[in-house]
Amino acid sequence: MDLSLSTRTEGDRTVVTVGGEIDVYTAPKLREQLIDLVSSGNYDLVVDMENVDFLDSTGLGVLVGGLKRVRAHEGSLRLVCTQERILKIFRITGLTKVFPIHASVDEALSATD
Amino acid sequence: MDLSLSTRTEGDRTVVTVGGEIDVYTAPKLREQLIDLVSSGNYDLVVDMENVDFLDSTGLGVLVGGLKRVRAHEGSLRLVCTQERILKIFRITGLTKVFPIHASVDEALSATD
Amino acid sequence: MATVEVSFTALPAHVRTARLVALAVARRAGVDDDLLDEVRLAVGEACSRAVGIHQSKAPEDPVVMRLIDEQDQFTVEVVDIGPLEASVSPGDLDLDADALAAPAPRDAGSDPLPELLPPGFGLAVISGLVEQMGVTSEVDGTHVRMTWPSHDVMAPTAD
Amino acid sequence: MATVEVSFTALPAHVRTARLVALAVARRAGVDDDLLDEVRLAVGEACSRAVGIHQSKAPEDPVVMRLIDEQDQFTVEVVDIGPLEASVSPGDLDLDADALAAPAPRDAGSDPLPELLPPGFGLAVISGLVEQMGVTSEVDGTHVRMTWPSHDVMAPTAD
Ligand SMILES: Nc1ncnc2c1ncn2[C@@H]1O[C@H](COP(=O)(O)OP(=O)(O)O)[C@@H](O)[C@H]1O
Ligand SMILES: Nc1ncnc2c1ncn2[C@@H]1O[C@H](COP(=O)(O)OP(=O)(O)O)[C@@H](O)[C@H]1O
Repeated sequence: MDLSLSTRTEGDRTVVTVGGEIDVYTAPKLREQLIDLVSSGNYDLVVDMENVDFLDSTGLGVLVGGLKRVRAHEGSLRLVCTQERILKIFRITGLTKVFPIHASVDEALSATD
Repeated sequence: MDLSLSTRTEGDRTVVTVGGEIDVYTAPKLREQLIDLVSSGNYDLVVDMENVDFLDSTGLGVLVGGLKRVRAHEGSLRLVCTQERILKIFRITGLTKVFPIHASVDEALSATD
Repeated sequence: MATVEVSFTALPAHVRTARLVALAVARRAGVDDDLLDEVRLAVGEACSRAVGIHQSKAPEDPVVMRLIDEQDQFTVEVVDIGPLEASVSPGDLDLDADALAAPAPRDAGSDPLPELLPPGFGLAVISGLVEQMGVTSEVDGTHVRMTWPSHDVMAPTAD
Repeated sequence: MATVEVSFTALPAHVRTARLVALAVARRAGVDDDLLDEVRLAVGEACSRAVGIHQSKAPEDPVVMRLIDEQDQFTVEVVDIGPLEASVSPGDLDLDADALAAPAPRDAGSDPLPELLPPGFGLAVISGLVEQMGVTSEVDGTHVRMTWPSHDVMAPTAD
């Protein structure tokens, strides 16, 4: 299965809905999407990963890159994920300390921490 | 996908419904099934292949073996198949001349030629 | 030129693995969806044949399948250690329908019947299916090569 | 002992092929369904790492993955031609969360940012996931070996 990407604006935040597999093959597409968003002025991103069924370290690297880019503009990058097998990867790698992870898009949209 | 097999009696004929893939890996199971039927006195077989999604020459060999075994008892082996990709294999190999191929189980059950 | 080579112990189960890989790589190499069924069947025939030959002659030697993705074509090559069937050149298989439909002996028992289909039958299926196919006998064994047109979609993705 | 060996040109697309094959063979070798996600991820990490190394050092050399199905265990071995990352022994990865979250330069442009994750990160993921794993440096390169328990279901089917 391939990667699917769609974006929408919610107030002053931008929700990126990702589906499928984020791996060494598809990660470049996600990176491009994040870079495009930042360069067109979207600095507060919510990445909805509820439909992601595979995520590897290449994908994690792209998310870290996105975070650094929005931070360059005092922005934020929040993740939405409740899938245990995806959360596990963030936990193993300690990246739970780097990304705010929310249980729903609504929660991520209203979060201010 | 694996092979699925089920049998039922219809009058004096026995319908074998086959699903999945008939290949070098699963063909032995189909062969056993046909041998069991013949050795328990079922000599008029209708093999319903409408749910078969893969058939290779190992599978063809098993069907030919079944035919020879029922013929040893003046029986018959009829096939039910309308799927073009399966029919093609019978056509390529000339086995359309060996097996009566029907468009439905009903047709196969009432055939007498 | 992107290539995948799979070598596997001669077991029926691995024919499924080979089919799965060939199908996935063919799809990604840009072989038309319409042709994928043909790829699946032809690769299955070539590998089943090779597994059968190895099981009887050299069960320890792996069967080799090569998937070669070139600009506008996709080739699968299956190599087995056996000699090419002497008598049957693929394509000119002439089945004897009466012999095939002839009754088995009543005391055939439950062993597989011998010689149901003539040697070379699998190759004949392939040559009936695949426009561009060839079989050659080389020092390392018999090579079955099958080629399908493709449009290149698997350009390396810069990372 | 049934074995499948896959060797592939170092391209991201083939990492998917390798994952697909490993998953299919693991399933058929009798690895528990619960563990299959782990197999998929670990194999993906090992192969992505190998592809990355080959792309920068030896793009023409194939990456090799071996799937070894033994009585009660299933092993995947991925071999790349590179030396083992010197400093990071898998498992003792100590990510600097602040550094990771540090802003990129505003003029970073659209090229990938350098060194987002430390070398050895992929191996650390594997060692965090897979109970039985080992990395060794051998003459032909680095071998990443991962083993899972299995119950033997792939007995050769008599034909
Ligand atoms: N084209 C492919 N080639 C190799 N592996 C694939 C391919 N597509 C999916 N996979 C892998 O195979 C497994 C099954 O994936 P799935 O998305 O159901 O396959 P497909 O899209 O080909 O129907 C996943 O682990 C995935 O990583
Ligand atoms: N476990 C497997 N290993 C190798 N190939 C397989 C396997 N299962 C199916 N295939 C092949 O892969 C293709 C997709 O089959 P499918 O039945 O959808 O797979 P699965 O049963 O693994 O979900 C078919 O061509 C089939 O021959």
